[in-house]
Amino acid sequence: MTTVESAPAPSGPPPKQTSLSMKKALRSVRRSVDPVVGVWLAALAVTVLGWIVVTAQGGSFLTTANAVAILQNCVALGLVAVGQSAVILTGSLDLSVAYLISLGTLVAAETMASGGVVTAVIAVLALSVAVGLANGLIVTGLKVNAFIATLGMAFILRGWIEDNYTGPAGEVPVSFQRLGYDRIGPVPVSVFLLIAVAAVMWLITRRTRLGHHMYATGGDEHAARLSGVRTGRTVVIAHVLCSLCVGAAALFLAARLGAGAPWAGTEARYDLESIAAVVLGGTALAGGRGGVAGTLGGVFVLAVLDSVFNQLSVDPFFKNVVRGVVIIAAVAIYARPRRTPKAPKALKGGGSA
Amino acid sequence: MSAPTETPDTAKSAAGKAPTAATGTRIVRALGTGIPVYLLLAVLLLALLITDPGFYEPDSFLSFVKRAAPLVILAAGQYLVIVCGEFDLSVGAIVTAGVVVAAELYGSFPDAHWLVVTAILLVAGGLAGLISGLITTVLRVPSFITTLGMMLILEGAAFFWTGGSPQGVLPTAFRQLGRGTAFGWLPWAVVACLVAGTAAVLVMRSDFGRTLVATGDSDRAAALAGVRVIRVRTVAFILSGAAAALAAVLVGGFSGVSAQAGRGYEFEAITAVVLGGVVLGGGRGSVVAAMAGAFSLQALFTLLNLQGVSGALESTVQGVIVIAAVGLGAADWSRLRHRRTPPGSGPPDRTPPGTTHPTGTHNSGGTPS
Amino acid sequence: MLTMQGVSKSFLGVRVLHDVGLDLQPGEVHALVGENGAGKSTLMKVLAGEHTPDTGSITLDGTAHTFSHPGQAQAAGIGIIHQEFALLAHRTVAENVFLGREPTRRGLVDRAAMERRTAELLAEIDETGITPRTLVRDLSVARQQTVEIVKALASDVRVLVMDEPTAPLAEHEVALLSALVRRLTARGLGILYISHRLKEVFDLSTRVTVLKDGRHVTTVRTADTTPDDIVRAMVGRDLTAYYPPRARHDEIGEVRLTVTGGGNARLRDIDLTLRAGEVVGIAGLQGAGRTSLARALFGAAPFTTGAMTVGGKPLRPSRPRQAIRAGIALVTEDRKSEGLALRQSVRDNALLVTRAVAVRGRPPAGREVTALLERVRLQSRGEDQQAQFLSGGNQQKVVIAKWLAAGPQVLLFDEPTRGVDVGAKAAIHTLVRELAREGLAVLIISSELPELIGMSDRIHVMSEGRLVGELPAGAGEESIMRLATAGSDRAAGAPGAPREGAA
Amino acid sequence: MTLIRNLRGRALAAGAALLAAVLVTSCTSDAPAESPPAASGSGSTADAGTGKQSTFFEQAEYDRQLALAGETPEGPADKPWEQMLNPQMTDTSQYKMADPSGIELCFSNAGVFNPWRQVGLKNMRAEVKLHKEITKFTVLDAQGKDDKQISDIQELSARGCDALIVSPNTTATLTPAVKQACGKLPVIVFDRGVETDCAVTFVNPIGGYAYGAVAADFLVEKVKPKGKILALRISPGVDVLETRWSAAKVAFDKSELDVVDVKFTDGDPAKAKSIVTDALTRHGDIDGVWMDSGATAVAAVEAFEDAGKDVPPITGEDQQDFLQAWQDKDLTAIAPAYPTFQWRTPVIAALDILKGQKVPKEWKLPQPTITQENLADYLKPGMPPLHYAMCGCESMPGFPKDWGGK
Repeated sequence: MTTVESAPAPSGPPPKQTSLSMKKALRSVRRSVDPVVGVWLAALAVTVLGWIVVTAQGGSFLTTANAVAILQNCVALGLVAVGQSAVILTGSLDLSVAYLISLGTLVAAETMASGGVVTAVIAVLALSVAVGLANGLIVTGLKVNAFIATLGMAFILRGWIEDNYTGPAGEVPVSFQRLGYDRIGPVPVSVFLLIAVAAVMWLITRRTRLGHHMYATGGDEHAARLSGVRTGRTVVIAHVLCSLCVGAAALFLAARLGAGAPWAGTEARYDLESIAAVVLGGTALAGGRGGVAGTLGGVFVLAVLDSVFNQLSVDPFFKNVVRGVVIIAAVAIYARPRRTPKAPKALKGGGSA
Repeated sequence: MSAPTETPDTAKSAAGKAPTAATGTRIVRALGTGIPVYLLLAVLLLALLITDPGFYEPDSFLSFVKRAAPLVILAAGQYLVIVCGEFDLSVGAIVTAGVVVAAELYGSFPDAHWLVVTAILLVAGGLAGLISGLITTVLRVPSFITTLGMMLILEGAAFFWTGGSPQGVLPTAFRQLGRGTAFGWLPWAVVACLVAGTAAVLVMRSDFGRTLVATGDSDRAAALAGVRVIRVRTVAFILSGAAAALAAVLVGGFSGVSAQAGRGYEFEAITAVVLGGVVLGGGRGSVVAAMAGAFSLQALFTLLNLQGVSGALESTVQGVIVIAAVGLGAADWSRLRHRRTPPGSGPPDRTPPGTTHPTGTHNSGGTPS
Repeated sequence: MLTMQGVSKSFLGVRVLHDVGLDLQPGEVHALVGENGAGKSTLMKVLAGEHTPDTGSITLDGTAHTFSHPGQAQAAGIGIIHQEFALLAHRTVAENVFLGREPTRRGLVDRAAMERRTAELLAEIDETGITPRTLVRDLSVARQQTVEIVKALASDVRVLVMDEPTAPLAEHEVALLSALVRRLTARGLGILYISHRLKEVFDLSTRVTVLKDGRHVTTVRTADTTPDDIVRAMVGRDLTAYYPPRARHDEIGEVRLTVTGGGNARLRDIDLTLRAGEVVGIAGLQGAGRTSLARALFGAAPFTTGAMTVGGKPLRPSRPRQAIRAGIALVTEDRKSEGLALRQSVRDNALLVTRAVAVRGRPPAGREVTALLERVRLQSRGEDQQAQFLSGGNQQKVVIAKWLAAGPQVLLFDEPTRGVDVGAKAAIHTLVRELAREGLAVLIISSELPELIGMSDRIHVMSEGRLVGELPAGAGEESIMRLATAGSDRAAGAPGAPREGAA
Repeated sequence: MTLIRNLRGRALAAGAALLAAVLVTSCTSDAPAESPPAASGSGSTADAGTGKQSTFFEQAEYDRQLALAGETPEGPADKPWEQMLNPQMTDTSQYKMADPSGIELCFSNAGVFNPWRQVGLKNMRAEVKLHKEITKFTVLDAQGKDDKQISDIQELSARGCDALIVSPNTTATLTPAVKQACGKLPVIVFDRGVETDCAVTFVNPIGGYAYGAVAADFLVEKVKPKGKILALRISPGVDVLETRWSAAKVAFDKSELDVVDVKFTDGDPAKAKSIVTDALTRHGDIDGVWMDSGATAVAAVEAFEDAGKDVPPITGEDQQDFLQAWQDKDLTAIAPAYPTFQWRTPVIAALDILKGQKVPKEWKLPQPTITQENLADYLKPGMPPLHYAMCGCESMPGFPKDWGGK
């Protein structure tokens, strides 16, 4: 995770600088001007808190095994959330991810059972691209609101799955299952997959023209257009990128589960959870602000929470209550500075409210 | 319900001085953004008639309406929230929680009067809405997130409290509303649906309703006209929550205690509303069309079921139809605006301030006119 | 280097530009002045490629251009600084400057280069207060404007068009801008400078071109002319414009609203009295605080100091609802986003206020609304037509009707006839006067001096958030201009002698 | 467009490179040696009549279960959760603890997403309370997420539990994780199986085939030939439910009954009720209802009542509300059970194993059926509607309060 942690924050000064001047850091946290710093500090806080509580309960929290478990639990949601942040940054949204995951695992497992691993990987990624393109084109071309467009796509995929699969299907060869189970030293390989994908996405969003245009489109579509940005195309590509990440998540889950499962994506509510993670990471739902680094922070917070709950074996129903509260509270904090907007009326900066 | 004569606009165009407007155009205008859904509904109902001639025998048709009632009520509530530019994802959870809590209440007070329990549920639903509303309006949390959180909280809390399975049985008296019939032929659910529907129409005709839509259209203009934007939006959430609670009473009544009574209702309700030509982001669309959207969905399900289509393809068809309907609407809309907008005066505000809608930049699409 | 010849443009047969010509030399600031509706912005938009001219040619460095969209004009080297910036609040300066043109190395955006180049550009114009990494939202409006300018420079423009650049700026910022403009011309840019503020015009420009009613009046070297001549050229119109007769003395009734020592962030020691039956005009340049005054009276951006009475009772509204209850109404400047719910019907808009605030018990019945709409002479395809499909004039009539429905005592108009066609203008003027006759106290803010002079029984002139002078009915435009354009130095501050005005 | 291509290219390249890297650089592997057998299968389940046979159907297992159903179990007759059907005992001395007091027992639960599992978990906790030697009992809940349960199992097996009980969320997908755990500590699998026999014992009742067959045979017996049968299933692809249906299908295909509809209810009573109502309009009448589980039985019964028709022979489950309705409405019904008392057995098994006593390799529990004759024995008044009668919990401390009864 450290690689990501030390990455410059999407907006405002990178953590290094804030740590230079403590005062500034404090202020930036209090006003949470920079959610990325905020969310990682929150992650830290949750970890410390969890450690204290668990230790008080006589458990041991900061064990390697547990740390590994936490990282491991980040992977699937992390991959999806990273993709989700791409679309949300661009001012769009993708509710079809959950079913795309399910379908992805099935396709992967079945193709691997018949064809080879490589074929399967390509097949899944191709599927993802297709779905992403469809989403993007429906949103930009047909001007269907992204919420409905992707929800509709979700229904379509669901029908496809239920019509063609009656349960766990396919078989993942051991060679590929290594992606799900192997560890390099203590760190699961899949974590590297997450880091890699996140890094690529971070590179795209922060370091390519496309990425700049994504922020612009999400921030203020009109201004972006005036500056010669091809907003429509940007949205489409964002959707494709998102689906690709989801495809990666599907491949990982396939490797982990050793087979495709029709409920791999839906049981875990990856659609809403990923959005929650993204927003928890300080990315504005309206787009234009935030980024991958924050999203990973959000995912990490959720994973740590889960782990703490595990350690204290908290009632699963109670977990949801806490998660709900956490999400709302976090966004409420991010929303606070916006109540005294610093930007004059001339600027319609993308905001979450 | 879906008869054009019930849309608020008709009354107005009648009262309003539109000497040039022919009756045809007037009706079209009255139907407003709903036209596609009314056509869709008509087609589906016709298809049902063809598939199953017996469908229109009173009791089987009434049982159809009775089955649609919860979704219709949910759609009406959801409409109020959407039309003022917000979302309510928590309705499904409210339904589930409602049923579970009702059973739990009866577990502790077996002989509580059904009116009391129903009232408690409605109040509780309203309270959930109030909280969502305040968090959204006062704390400026996007309603998508607020209600998503509320969804998790409610489900979690309800089951946490009941240890996963409610202890009581829903007595017949309580279940009458969802299950029983008046005068032996008219299901109470249908009555409830009619009452709720009428109430919704009246609300939308009232000053509150009008200011609500105006708020969704442009909350700055509304605020400068003296509208208490925060209060209006919050009330919308309260009503949505109460509607969900009523739906819970019907669902619980219809099919008894279940741990997943409300599963998926939030998306079905939103789909229904959007199907009714209501713009996500607010300011446009009629509540009657929204309820017609709910009927269309239910009709669709029934049709697919009668056709013997496996539950599988059901959702595919649903997805395609929704996208198509909304896409069609969007297309009409942009064409129309090109033709009618006078030069100089650009298109209306791109993103109404205060729109918590995830994709504000796209929300000019999605309404035929 | 730039020449525009015989440019004409009309919308729906309404001619807004009658073969206007103008040329621009490198290193020159060419001021373009004229009243609202004189055609300045249209001409600018033609140059920017946002409108295509019906006739006429644009030649840049000898090559003729016909721009069909802004990109082409930009590519040709023409940059525009709009009044509303196209900046992303949450992105850095560098990112904004290079938006859409990010430099790349091996497929990746070359931040270093981007920031270096931005720094260079900022240095070139001696802008020290901005670093390439600052977030735009953390900059003052003036600095944001500088970013816009740098953005234009980055796509190395030859011609820079600035539309009312000082409008959003405070006085001390204006000085900075002027300095910047000079530096730009020193680099050989040609600048087309549109402004109301004659002071700036005379400070900066080498030549002035005056437009009036879409026609080219004159182009003179600034050195050879005086503010008075320019004002006369801008104003000297055929005096056909009709304004209803002013109030007779006996028509002016009791005091309806008073402010003493009113002030807030934008306003300072405002003393104002509005009487029944009287139309009071507020003159001033953009950014002088006229709108702030109206909003303060209406409680939208309330006074923080001073006392205020409405209808004799002390009340300093802190929310519009209070003001509305007390009988104050505000017809805002920005009709589209503040005046109307565009996608609602005419009727719903007309009823909005009375529905939101129970002013006199029940809101008016349908018949009364219809009567109201007839009274404001609304032309629409029925009351259920969407407001967005009405013409500007009719939209404004709906807004007025909306307030009349609430039966106000004090009517505040902010630019009542902006973007309104001539016919509707007259209707609105007559209506305003009628309302005054019926005993309403009326306050009018307008950038169009003739309108102001024609309508007002008294005129206050505003500058930098103060009421700097009061002029009697029929005050001359020059005297108003002098007061208004005086800016910080009070040299020309003395009210000029009332002379027979345009009315 | 080139932009798109470039990006896609980059992403693919990155992905491929990454995978390559993974396969090469991996040092340690937790992955089991050989790959699990495929559970591959696809195809629509709702064609005309009973549709084509489920891909889960195994003739051998089918025959075995029906045979078992006839057997008389060994063990105390009053404690069915300790009974076993022709067991092949296996030695567990390797797991014998030096001092079998202060045992830490761990349980990876698929979730508590339905009442059956909730009752079951209560049974298990109660059972744990009965044994003083169990000092710590850790439950990790996977909330229905296969991925999480895999991690849970890994976490638990790394935690120093003395024995691990697993109730898998999905058969195929949990196999690798269970294999891992087997290497580290004694594993007891129950309810759903996994595709490996590495667990010390696999506790489960006779199984789905017997369940489905009992219900189907009842209808074959009660409904007149050519009678119209409506089959209501929860959802496709759930193995324990697939077996129930495929067994029933075999029975129906042999009989002269006419299965007019096979529908999925998602376990949602409202949907079930609608389906039945529609079926009534469509087929005029329904002469028998087969269900693969009881969750929606009452709703089905009500559908008939609301349509003003007599309730035909119907099969349900041992869920309280159904039994209640059965008695009150005097239905012609049968309730095969997938008993929740099986949640007690794994704890008992674990203790036996840690004491080094022999346990059956596959601990087959009896699977009693509730019929008109013994209905009264199982119907306990005052229990909550979603309670499962065959919990074997009546005599446990805290009953009925802990189970939500009065």
